[in-house]
Amino acid sequence: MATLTLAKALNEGLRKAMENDPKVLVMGEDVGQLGGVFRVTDGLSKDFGEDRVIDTPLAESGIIGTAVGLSIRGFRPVCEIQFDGFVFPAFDQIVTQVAKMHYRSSGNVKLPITIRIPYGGGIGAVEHHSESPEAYFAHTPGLKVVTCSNPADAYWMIQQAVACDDPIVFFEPKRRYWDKAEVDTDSSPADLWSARIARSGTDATLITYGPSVRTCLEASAAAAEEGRELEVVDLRALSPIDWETVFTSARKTGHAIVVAEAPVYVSLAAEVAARVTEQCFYSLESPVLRVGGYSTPYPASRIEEDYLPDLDRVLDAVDRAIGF
Amino acid sequence: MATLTLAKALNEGLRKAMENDPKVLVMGEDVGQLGGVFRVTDGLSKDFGEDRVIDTPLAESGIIGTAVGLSIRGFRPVCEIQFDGFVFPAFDQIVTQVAKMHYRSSGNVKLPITIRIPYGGGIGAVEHHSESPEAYFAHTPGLKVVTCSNPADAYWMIQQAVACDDPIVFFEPKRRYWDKAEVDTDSSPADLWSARIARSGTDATLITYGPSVRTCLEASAAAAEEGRELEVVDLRALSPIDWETVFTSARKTGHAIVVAEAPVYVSLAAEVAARVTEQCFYSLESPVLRVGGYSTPYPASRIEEDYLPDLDRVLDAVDRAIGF
Amino acid sequence: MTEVLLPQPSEGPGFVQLLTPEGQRVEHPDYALDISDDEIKSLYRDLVMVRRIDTEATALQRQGQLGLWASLLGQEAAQVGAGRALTERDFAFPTYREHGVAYCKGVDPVTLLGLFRGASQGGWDPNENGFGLYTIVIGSQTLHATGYAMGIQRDGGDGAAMAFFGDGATSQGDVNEAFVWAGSFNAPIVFFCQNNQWAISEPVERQSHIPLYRRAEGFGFPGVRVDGNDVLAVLAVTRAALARAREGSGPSLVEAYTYRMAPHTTSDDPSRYRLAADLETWKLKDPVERVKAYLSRHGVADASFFADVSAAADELAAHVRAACIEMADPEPLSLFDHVYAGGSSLLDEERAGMAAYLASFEGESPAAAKLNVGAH
Amino acid sequence: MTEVLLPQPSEGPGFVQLLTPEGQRVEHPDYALDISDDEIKSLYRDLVMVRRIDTEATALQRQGQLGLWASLLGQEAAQVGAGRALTERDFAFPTYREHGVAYCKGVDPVTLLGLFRGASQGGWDPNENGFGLYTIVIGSQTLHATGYAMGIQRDGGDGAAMAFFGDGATSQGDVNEAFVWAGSFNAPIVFFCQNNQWAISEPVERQSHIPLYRRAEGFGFPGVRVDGNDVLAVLAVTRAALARAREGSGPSLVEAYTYRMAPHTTSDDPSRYRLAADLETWKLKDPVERVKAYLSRHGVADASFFADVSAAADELAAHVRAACIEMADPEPLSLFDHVYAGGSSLLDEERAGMAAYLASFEGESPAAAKLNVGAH
Ligand SMILES: Cc1ncc(C[n+]2csc(CCOP(=O)(O)OP(=O)(O)O)c2C)c(N)n1
Ligand SMILES: Cc1ncc(C[n+]2csc(CCOP(=O)(O)OP(=O)(O)O)c2C)c(N)n1
Ligand SMILES: [Mg+2]
Ligand SMILES: [Mg+2]
Repeated sequence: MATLTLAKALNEGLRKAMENDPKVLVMGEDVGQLGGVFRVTDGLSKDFGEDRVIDTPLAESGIIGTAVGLSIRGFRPVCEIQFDGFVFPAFDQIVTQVAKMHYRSSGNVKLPITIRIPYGGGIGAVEHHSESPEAYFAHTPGLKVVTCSNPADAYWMIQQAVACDDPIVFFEPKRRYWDKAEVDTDSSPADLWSARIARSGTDATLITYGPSVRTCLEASAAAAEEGRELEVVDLRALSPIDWETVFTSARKTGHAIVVAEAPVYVSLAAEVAARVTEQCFYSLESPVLRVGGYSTPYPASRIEEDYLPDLDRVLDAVDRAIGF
Repeated sequence: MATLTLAKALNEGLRKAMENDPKVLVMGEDVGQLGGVFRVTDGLSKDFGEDRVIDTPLAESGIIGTAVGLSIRGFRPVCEIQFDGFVFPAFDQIVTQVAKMHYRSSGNVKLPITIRIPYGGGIGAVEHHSESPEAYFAHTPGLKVVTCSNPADAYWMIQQAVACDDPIVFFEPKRRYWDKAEVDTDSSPADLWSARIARSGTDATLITYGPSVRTCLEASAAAAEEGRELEVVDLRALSPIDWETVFTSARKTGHAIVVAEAPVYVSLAAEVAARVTEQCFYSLESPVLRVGGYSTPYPASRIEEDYLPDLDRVLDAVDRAIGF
Repeated sequence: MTEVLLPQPSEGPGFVQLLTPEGQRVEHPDYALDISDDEIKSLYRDLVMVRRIDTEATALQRQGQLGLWASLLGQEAAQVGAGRALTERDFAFPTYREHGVAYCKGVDPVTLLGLFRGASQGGWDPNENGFGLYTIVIGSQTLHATGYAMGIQRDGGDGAAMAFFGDGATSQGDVNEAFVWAGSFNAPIVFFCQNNQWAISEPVERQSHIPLYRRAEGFGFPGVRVDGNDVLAVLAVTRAALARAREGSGPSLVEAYTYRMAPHTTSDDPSRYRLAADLETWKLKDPVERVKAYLSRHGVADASFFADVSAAADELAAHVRAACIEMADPEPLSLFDHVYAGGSSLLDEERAGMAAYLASFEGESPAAAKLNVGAH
Repeated sequence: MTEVLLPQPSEGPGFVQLLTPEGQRVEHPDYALDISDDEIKSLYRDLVMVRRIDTEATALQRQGQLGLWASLLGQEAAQVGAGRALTERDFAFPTYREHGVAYCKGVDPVTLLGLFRGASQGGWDPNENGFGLYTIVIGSQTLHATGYAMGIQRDGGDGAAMAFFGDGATSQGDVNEAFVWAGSFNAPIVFFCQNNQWAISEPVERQSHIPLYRRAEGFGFPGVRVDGNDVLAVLAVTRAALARAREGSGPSLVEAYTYRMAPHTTSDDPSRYRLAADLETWKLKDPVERVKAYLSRHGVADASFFADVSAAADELAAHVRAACIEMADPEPLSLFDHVYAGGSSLLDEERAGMAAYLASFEGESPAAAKLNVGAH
């Protein structure tokens, strides 16, 4: 047992992954001596050398494109994209190459690439540093998408992602990098593809992931003070989703609210709402509501808290659902 | 009145747009002397010259990036992306620059860029030539997204898009390029942002767009033979959507099915399903169903018809909805 | 408007040629090629075989057996020269037109045809022959090749990677990023650009006003322009570049100066954008004919040799034709195969749904099939 | 592993310098600069003003008034030299660090601070001063600049575009595509690369083993390396490049060889990746000090001149500070402003929803505010 921040838990998990398999490489901008701008790769260069922890030229398409070639040669690259807003120069390689090569090759080529992306807002940053682009990747067949919300999951999920033979986009909730928790490094981890009941409740279900899990836990704590028991489902895997856990909860409470930072329009939250409705039609007492970002570019940081889903907006939605 | 193919209607519409405004430019790969691989820009180079119809170097990020600069200088570029699968090298410029510059500049910079993308499958093509990437763009605030389904809309909508001061991604249903219809070039067009009731009906609503409109019309013709009246809503605008038309129809019939070629997971169809459910909760007699592509990369062309929504899959969904 | 399109000089200092269009051997100070007549005969054989595959595929496309074909006509020497320079240790990353390289690497042409027929997306195992999957998104494979080369550096392998791409591709960001990376990591890679003068309808002058091989200088490694219709010159130059890469001296760029004698693909109509006369000029530089001229003139090969090669080519063509026509369409449910190495609950659900749906027709064919709706 | 990182020689043939670090005027055969002492004084003034703005902004960040600041310390000469070479007809496309160029172009520094404070995303009107919006996605603006230059060609304007970018940016696909396009269309553009030796923690050798100015050759236009800490040399070289562009002779690349004396941004900790000793070396080449040395040594300026400049700088700093601190936060509902020129029904709906939601609190503050949840 150790008390770790989420960032440190990722760091420890990566270290374990590199120890376990000499084919694991870490690559990206500033991941070497600097240890990454969030220090998630801190110390790895020193311990595993520059051949396994590669400071790359400043070109995201290059990072992902060369990772494809390294994979064909038998390596397992873990690519860091420095911030969510900088994944787009690599989007072509991710969507047309990484996502399709296993299919294109009839299964002959495996691309065990992990693409780490710190994402989400709330850190007072400038433009392009607070995006939530998960929908783009979840909509892309051939990719898998996961996100952690707490140090223990961070520690285990990054190792599971690196060990997975499919390409995985691994979203890290950057505003939670400094959240601390006990991590039991000896336990055995939950299935990477399972959702987690982060809090049990009976009155309504909050379906959420990544940075919004804490927001939802805080909202449910506040709701509990007023006698309302909210269940919080932390999806963890965004593609594919562990639907059974989601449906079971939604059927139990009869009310579902999806909470995420991304603009709700054509989002992952839309998928959750659509599917929960389809599969739980007769159990729902109210339509699935969504609390998320607005359909605007991510705003200047001095108003970002108005943009992001917070405790009040979540509780407001709960009120609307239950009062429907 | 003239009988035009959809491709020719676009060509005529572009010609009109260029005649009306000397600042309108057409740019892309092979749009000049060749007239584009689908001949949508046929003859424009000859008539408007190489300065206004620009054969560009082979680089999509370059096409969109320079279009941004041309716009700042006061031009209205119409960019052709040769095929749906080749828009991704330009994705960064579209998502981080085109979509955000008006916002970033507090409204000082207008980017009246039209990005034309032939999209969708069913033409027996090789990889990357049959994609339906509209969800990526619809999810991106700052962009507007439209698609035509027939020659008359093609003729008018392209002119409206070019005249619009916001950046618009204009999807062209390539398998319908050769569909012919009468186009009244003297009439006045419908609002670009309005959906269209392509067929009236009472038993269920098919919500669709682009290449799938014809599929849905064929399905509803078949259904009519069996005494079932399906209403077909052609969305036309995908971002923003004309919700009132959609809701009115869904409330009237009580059953809604969304039909589109893109993989349904985290798609535009998900948004339609989520929102129709939210807004028409008590009017729906069955959950909104979706008929679309599967969560696989677009397959080899010899099985693409199994992948694409067709008349039978649409009717099967109608049966499931009404029989729910 | 001040835009200018300057013609690129085809020859000039550094243009490497070892066999003239007339079939005359010439020397080049930097690229001596010690080659036996038997070897030249075997190169000739490859050139003929490759051209024959191409002709057959074009015919198959016309007959509706292929959805599309991208002909290599005119580029045989560039591809056979590079393909034969590659050894088993080396790995080739092709575009969609490298049928000649595939042949030299031992890939059954029928496999390639599967893609153009629409029966697969490629599907071969790149590691079987050191020949990557066909890549249609222009330029992507150059980064894959660079990464592969970085992998060779890291696992102590002694081969090299070779990235194929066209003149048009040199404008893509990815190709230039590959140059940056290869230079930065001093990776064992050869960039092999077939400058066939055209990117669909656009002449190479739209991409660059100066010869393409010169692009390399600015990235810190050497570039060379070789007569791409001269199989000996391409072989010599590419061998040297591969040797350089393997010995740790880093990347290089080979520009094979050639001409696309066919349409871009079978869907293209070059009469809209180029003069038939140009084609005539290039016919005089035909890559196959000049080797034949050399072999004949020097009495190295006689009529029976040429007849044998021709017969072998016909035999291969017949095999290709028969195998192509027999190629079964994939099963509908195979849609779901190989999306992931580790499967996916979402796909399992979709597959089950489709299976149930298909089963519901039980013998009677769906209405869409009856109406032939949606099939174009 | 064969990877090598070669140090790049800072000087060498073609390195343009007109004022030594000691403040000595020197001549260069290609770049004669006919400049009056008054002009040099005014350049000095700009250098001091720009440095002072930077110092003030760094202080404001430390005091929590800005969320972030990207210092230009050490790059004043590169920016003032280029900024002063630009005329009103010319249009500059900056990164996020061109505060000195902004100053020369007449942009109020307070506007820039709005972005770093988090009160806006920039928000100025690029057409007001011919100064584009700050661009954070590395390299994007180089394509915008190229397109703008193509626009000048098409509307008969007589200005030029200038694209600013860093050494790290040279690895991005977009920057290389901009080179391709500028070459292809012979566009009136100057690519101005400030090689400050670092891209955050990565030395320039990670991007290229050869000097960056040489990249241009391979794209068919000239490149030149200039002492980026020498305001006179930068002015002369950039003026020449702009003149070339305006007269229709096409693009060029200027590499201003300089050094980032501050951390990458206020969030950075350079002690993790570079030696303090390097900083000392570069302090000896300080861009402001050498002009002061020249002015003093030649008796061009006396103590009162320096005192005046210093006082003016303090005054500007005071203005910047006061205006920054007073800058109001945007209204929550302004979130929805300026997403589209033509509005959107979706946004109208969302705005109305948010307005109703905010109204529901009616004076009492939401729980989130009370708990201070989510504010970091
Ligand atoms: C990213 C991308 N954009 C556009 C296309 C469409 N396209 C296919 S081939 C081609 C021209 C390629 O020219 P070149 O690189 O010279 O290769 P060649 O076909 O001459 O062998 C284009 C534009 C594509 N395949 N990928
Ligand atoms: C596409 C993209 N990737 C990554 C980043 C993060 N980032 C910001 S500045 C920077 C280094 C830039 O170096 P350089 O181009 O030399 O400019 P400098 O900061 O030295 O002025 C990086 C990697 C970014 N802004 N954009
Ligand atoms: Mg070509
Ligand atoms: Mg730098």
